[in-house]
Amino acid sequence: MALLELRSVRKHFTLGRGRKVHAVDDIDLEVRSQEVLGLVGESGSGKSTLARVITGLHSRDEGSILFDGQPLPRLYRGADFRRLASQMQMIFQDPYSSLNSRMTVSEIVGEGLRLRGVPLTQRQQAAATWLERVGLRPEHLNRYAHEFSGGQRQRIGIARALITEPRFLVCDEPISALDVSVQAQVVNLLGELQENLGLTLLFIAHDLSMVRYISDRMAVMYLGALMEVGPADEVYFKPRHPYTQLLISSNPVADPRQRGRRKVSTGEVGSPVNVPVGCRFADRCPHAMAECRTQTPRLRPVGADHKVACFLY
Amino acid sequence: MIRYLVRRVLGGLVTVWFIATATFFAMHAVPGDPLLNDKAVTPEIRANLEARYGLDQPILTQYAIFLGHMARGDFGISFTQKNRSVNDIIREHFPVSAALGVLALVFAASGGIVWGALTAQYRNRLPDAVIMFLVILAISVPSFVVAALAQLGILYVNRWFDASVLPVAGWGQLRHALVPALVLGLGTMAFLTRLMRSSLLDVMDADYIKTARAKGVGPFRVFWRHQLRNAVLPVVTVLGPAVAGITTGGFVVELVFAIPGLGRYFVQAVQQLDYTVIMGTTVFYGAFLVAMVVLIDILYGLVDPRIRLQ
Amino acid sequence: MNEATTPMFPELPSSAFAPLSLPESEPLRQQPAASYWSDVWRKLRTNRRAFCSLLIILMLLVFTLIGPLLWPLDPAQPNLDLISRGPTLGGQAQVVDLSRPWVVPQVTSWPVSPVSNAQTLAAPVAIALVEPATTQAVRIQWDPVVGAAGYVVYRNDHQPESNQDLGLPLRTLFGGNQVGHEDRLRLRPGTYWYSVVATNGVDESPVYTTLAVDVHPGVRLRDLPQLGRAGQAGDFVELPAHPLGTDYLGRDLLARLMHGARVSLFIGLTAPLLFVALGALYGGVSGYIGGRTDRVLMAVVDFVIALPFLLFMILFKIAFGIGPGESGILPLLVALVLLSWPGAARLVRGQVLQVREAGYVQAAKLLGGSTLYLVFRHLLPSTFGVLLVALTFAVPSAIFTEAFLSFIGMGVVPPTPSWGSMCNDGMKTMMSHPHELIFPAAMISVTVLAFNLFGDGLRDALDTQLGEPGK
Amino acid sequence: MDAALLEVRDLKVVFDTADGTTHAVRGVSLSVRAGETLAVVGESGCGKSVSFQSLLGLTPTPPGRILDGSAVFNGQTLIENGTLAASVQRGRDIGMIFQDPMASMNPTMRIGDQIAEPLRIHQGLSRRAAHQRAIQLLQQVRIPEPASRVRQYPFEFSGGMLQRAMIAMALGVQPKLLIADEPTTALDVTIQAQILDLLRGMKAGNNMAMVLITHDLGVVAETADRVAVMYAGEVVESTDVESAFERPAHPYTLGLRQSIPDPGAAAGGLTTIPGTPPDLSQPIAGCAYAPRCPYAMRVCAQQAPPPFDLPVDEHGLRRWSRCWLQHPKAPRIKALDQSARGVGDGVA
Repeated sequence: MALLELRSVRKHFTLGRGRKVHAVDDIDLEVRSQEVLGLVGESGSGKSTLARVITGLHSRDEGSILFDGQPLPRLYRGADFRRLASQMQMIFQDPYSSLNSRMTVSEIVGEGLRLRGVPLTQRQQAAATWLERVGLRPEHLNRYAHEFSGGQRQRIGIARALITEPRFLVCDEPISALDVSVQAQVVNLLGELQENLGLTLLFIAHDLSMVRYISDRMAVMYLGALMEVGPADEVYFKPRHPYTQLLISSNPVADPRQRGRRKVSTGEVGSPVNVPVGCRFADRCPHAMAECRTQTPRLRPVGADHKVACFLY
Repeated sequence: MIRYLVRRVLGGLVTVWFIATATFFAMHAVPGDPLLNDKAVTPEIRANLEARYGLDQPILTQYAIFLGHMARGDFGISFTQKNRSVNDIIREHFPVSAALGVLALVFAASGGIVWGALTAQYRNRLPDAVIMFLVILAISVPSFVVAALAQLGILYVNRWFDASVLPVAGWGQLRHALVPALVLGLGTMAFLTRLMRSSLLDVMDADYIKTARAKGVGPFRVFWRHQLRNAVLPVVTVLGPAVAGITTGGFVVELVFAIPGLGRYFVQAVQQLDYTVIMGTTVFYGAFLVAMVVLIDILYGLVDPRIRLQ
Repeated sequence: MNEATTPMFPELPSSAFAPLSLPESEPLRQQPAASYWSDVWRKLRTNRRAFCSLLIILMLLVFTLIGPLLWPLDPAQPNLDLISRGPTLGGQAQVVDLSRPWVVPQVTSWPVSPVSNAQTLAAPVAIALVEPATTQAVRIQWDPVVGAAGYVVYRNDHQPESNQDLGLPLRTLFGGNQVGHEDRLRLRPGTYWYSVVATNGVDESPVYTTLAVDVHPGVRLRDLPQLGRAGQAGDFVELPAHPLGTDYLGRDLLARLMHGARVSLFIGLTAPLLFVALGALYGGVSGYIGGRTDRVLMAVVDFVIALPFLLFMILFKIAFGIGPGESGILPLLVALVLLSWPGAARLVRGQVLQVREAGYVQAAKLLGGSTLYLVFRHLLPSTFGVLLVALTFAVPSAIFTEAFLSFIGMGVVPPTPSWGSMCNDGMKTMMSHPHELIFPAAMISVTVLAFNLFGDGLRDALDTQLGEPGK
Repeated sequence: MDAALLEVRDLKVVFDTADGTTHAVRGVSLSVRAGETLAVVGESGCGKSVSFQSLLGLTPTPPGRILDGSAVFNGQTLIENGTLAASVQRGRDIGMIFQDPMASMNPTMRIGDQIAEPLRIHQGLSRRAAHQRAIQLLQQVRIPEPASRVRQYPFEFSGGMLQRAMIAMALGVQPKLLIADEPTTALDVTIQAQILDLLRGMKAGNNMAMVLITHDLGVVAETADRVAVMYAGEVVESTDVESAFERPAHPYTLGLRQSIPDPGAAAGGLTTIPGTPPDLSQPIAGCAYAPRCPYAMRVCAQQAPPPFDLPVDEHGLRRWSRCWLQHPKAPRIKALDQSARGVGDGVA
């Protein structure tokens, strides 16, 4: 059952002089209850914009979003944020700018409760509990954010997001800024919490193997459009869309015996400014056909629960 | 680039209009009739002015007339000097101020770059500390004090050598201008030194400096080809405010050193409440400064390829 | 291959290979648990220059607020006896009654038979003080010289070495029977050498007589009430000290500096507070709303910044007008605020635009924080640092502006003292009495220097604070 | 096997900061042979970049300072007793490229001039010849329309193209060694593959050795011949690339390996390394990794482990590990003896 449903969601940014960034273009996507949906794409693919449109930090230009069957407003007002605070939350990429360095950990983690009028002692108690749940210690409550390492900060961010007990958590590249060994800590923590709390996760990253590892299903974006969505293992091991194939074969595999297996593309990642009609990937696609340059492919099912936006199928 | 040019020039014109308007309404807020003050206004001048500025007309008409005159570059006739037009006054005295200002700017810019480069090279060592302390000192001592002290200094030097090494005051030859220009440029020099230092320090830590050194580019060439040009760019952007600082700083220096520049004349006009001269000079200076800022913006665009080519 | 090698395994007891229990939790990177501001304060305190500057600023405030209580001299009280005096520490002065005019001693019985050749005239003898010499008057007389048609009285500040070195000719007395002189010309405490030369009416005698006179401070009887003293002629009274000397009207410089500090610091602190607050509000609103509103609001800022600052300060000062008896402080303040707010507005707008996108603000928004909450809990506190720095740098520039305007006579109206107007006064006597310029100029410089250094330190402290650990 | 091209012994670099001295590099020893690719792996702050930048005298001094150590390149002394040799001529025999191509190119200088600079310095080419050569080089790194591209400025290039231009710049003088400091970290994965491919091709064409500094094990597996694993300013394991993945001899190498998802296996747990790296401004007793090591022994907390030799690799090259577990008296750890997860039997 879909917890979140996106229908033809579009978000463009105007740069002036008639230039437009097609950050998110006609995205249809559903996130099912208690699943982890991984969202991958290169820079400029609009993953983060999509996350912000879903959480209401950006208004959307067109399309509708249903959360638990209820439509979400196009432009959020204060009351909408308040209402949805216990429904969906977000974890941010930069572990440094995502915590206010003037606040103690207790204030940061307890902020969500404070905004709902929970009294101080209860807030602190809850914050202490949550700190322990994310692997920090209650003694850290009165410390300031700058005393923590990147991984520890991300844990604090997770505690802050989960203290309102949301059902849906958007993780916007939560591990990109972290070291390898710490990435695993955070991913494990998220996976554990997801399972124990029955959370639904939208997990955004550009590290394909990590996304495959944590996700149930996986969606691939390129220049603002959705290219492929399907079960994570299927997308990873049997990619259908030429772009997904390129992405996955470009991904270096940590196994020296599989060296040289990669396909190397030519060409550059396109620009999301004023994208031409037709398939956005047509310029780089080895299988591009005439219709790819005139018509925009829609997502079409290619297997059980697997959809691709490509004329090859 | 042409787009950029046109936008800059248009923006500058609008700003000049804004300055003229602000000047007009500020002077209209002066309590009482400007022509009825105790300064001697001869009947001819009075008639002349009333005709010129239509002082009996409603304020908006006056404003329109004023703008029309300003647009034609006609600033009216002085209240205190019979039959002398403000244009004449500007024509006679501004070149003096400009010469002094240019010299001061040359001192300030060259000094700022040299001292800034020195402090950056010796970062956190003794020469840096000494120069930076002097810089803060130079920023902290009012220009009229520096001017007065410089004058005293010249006096003592002349007395010491028992000859007129440098003139204490006056105008006419280059030697008259040297010390006043130095004094005038001092604050700006200190400001530019600071800026140059921080800008160079930023650039020194930049990755492309590492790249250049890794390529085997020698230290001298690294400094000239890679550091200096990039470090000077942000300094160019503040030359506009620097020109403004030097222009208004000129008032004091001209006063102290008895230099017949427009600044000194303006201060006199202010003290005598010579309204037309005040208005005319203000608009003139405003337009001049805006022109300078626009010019420097354009210059910056020429120096920085990122702007030139977009 | 000669990388570091282990020729032999180190000998170790087997107990060394027992498992080690891991620490229960990881340690934090930094030890001190300091709040943001206490950390800034710690950094500031260890910056010696900034800390000294802070002390100087505090001392200046004490000087301004408490000084006049401890130094009760009236800054507006002129004393024509003490025009442009250098620093003195006061001391004893003798009361002199100058109400009776001094009559030059005349010798009526002396036979007058002028000598034609001045060379033959003798030097006067019995040259003596008539009364104790004070700075109010030195009265001397001498015995007449036979054949003299008159006398010339000279004064010098050293023992004359020849008749070419007699010093300042004070007076030529015509009439051989006038044998005295009263000197009231700019007397200072110290020793003077008075020389008297006889003359035949045309030429002076080559010989002279010199009297060394120790001049002591004197005070006129009629001035006593003004000084708050009482006494008779000949009494000794305690004079007020002028540790920084007096100005061209004989007013006490220290008292004027203290009262001038009130004006300068009042303008220097109030104006920045007002315009930084105004600018912060404007820039904050502009940055938070964003979009078209922001563009329009910022265009206004651009225009105001384009106004030539000092010219418009002058213009506004004229426009506001100053009524009789007003000090001109308020118009100065208003003009300063009107022209200076855009800098702070730009600064705060930039900061707000930046912080608005920071993760913690977005997170607070998602947690249901209202606009007011976001602004007061997150945005404003984050701009506080840059505002504080802007404020410390605005103070010296406001002090400068006041000084500049007062210097060109467009600032505070006399007799209200301000450091700038005092400098202006001091300029006039700079060549002869530099102390009148140097003291107020030094006050301005020290104040501005202190604020500048403090601002630098504060900025450094905030910068390193904002820099993240491990980077 | 021929002798080492670059031999670094016991290199120590410190940074003097207001809060004390940070020992960024605490004794790095490694060697690079002609023609091989050595991957230097480690997490941020482990000193991998600092080590190589200080070899070339690129560490800002102050605050950086070489404390001790020596380095010999191709028979020529780079560092002796902690002093940078004055005769070091950079850029000719050792080229270097950096992580962020946008920041590593001079923004106000034309691409062509920047590529021509080392050619003119080291090969004495004339302006015109250097310009022609720059065009050729751009062509070699597969930049389209090189003749017009040489006249452009860095901001007109994309990140991937700039990194190519950087490679052209570094390789134009045909160095014997290229130090690539995280050359693909700032790039998208498809571009990353192109750049690695290009590097591989250029390296083979020029018979050049390469040091690849990275934190990405995937990149290591793709490119490296040998691996030096760094932790807290030290090389903790030096081995061939297959052994690094299949038979790690240091718990940290194993930990890193287990921190990334296994591409072959179905969803299993990631084994994480608890904790965070030590603060290098504080003195470290014993093994720096001990507080995070699941196999730590008493000796680990007391005494820093010396390098223990391991069986040579299939090319007869030396392997070693700084871990007390390699001591004959130490207990055998199953996970280390036979890597926890089989590698090689993964994806078909």
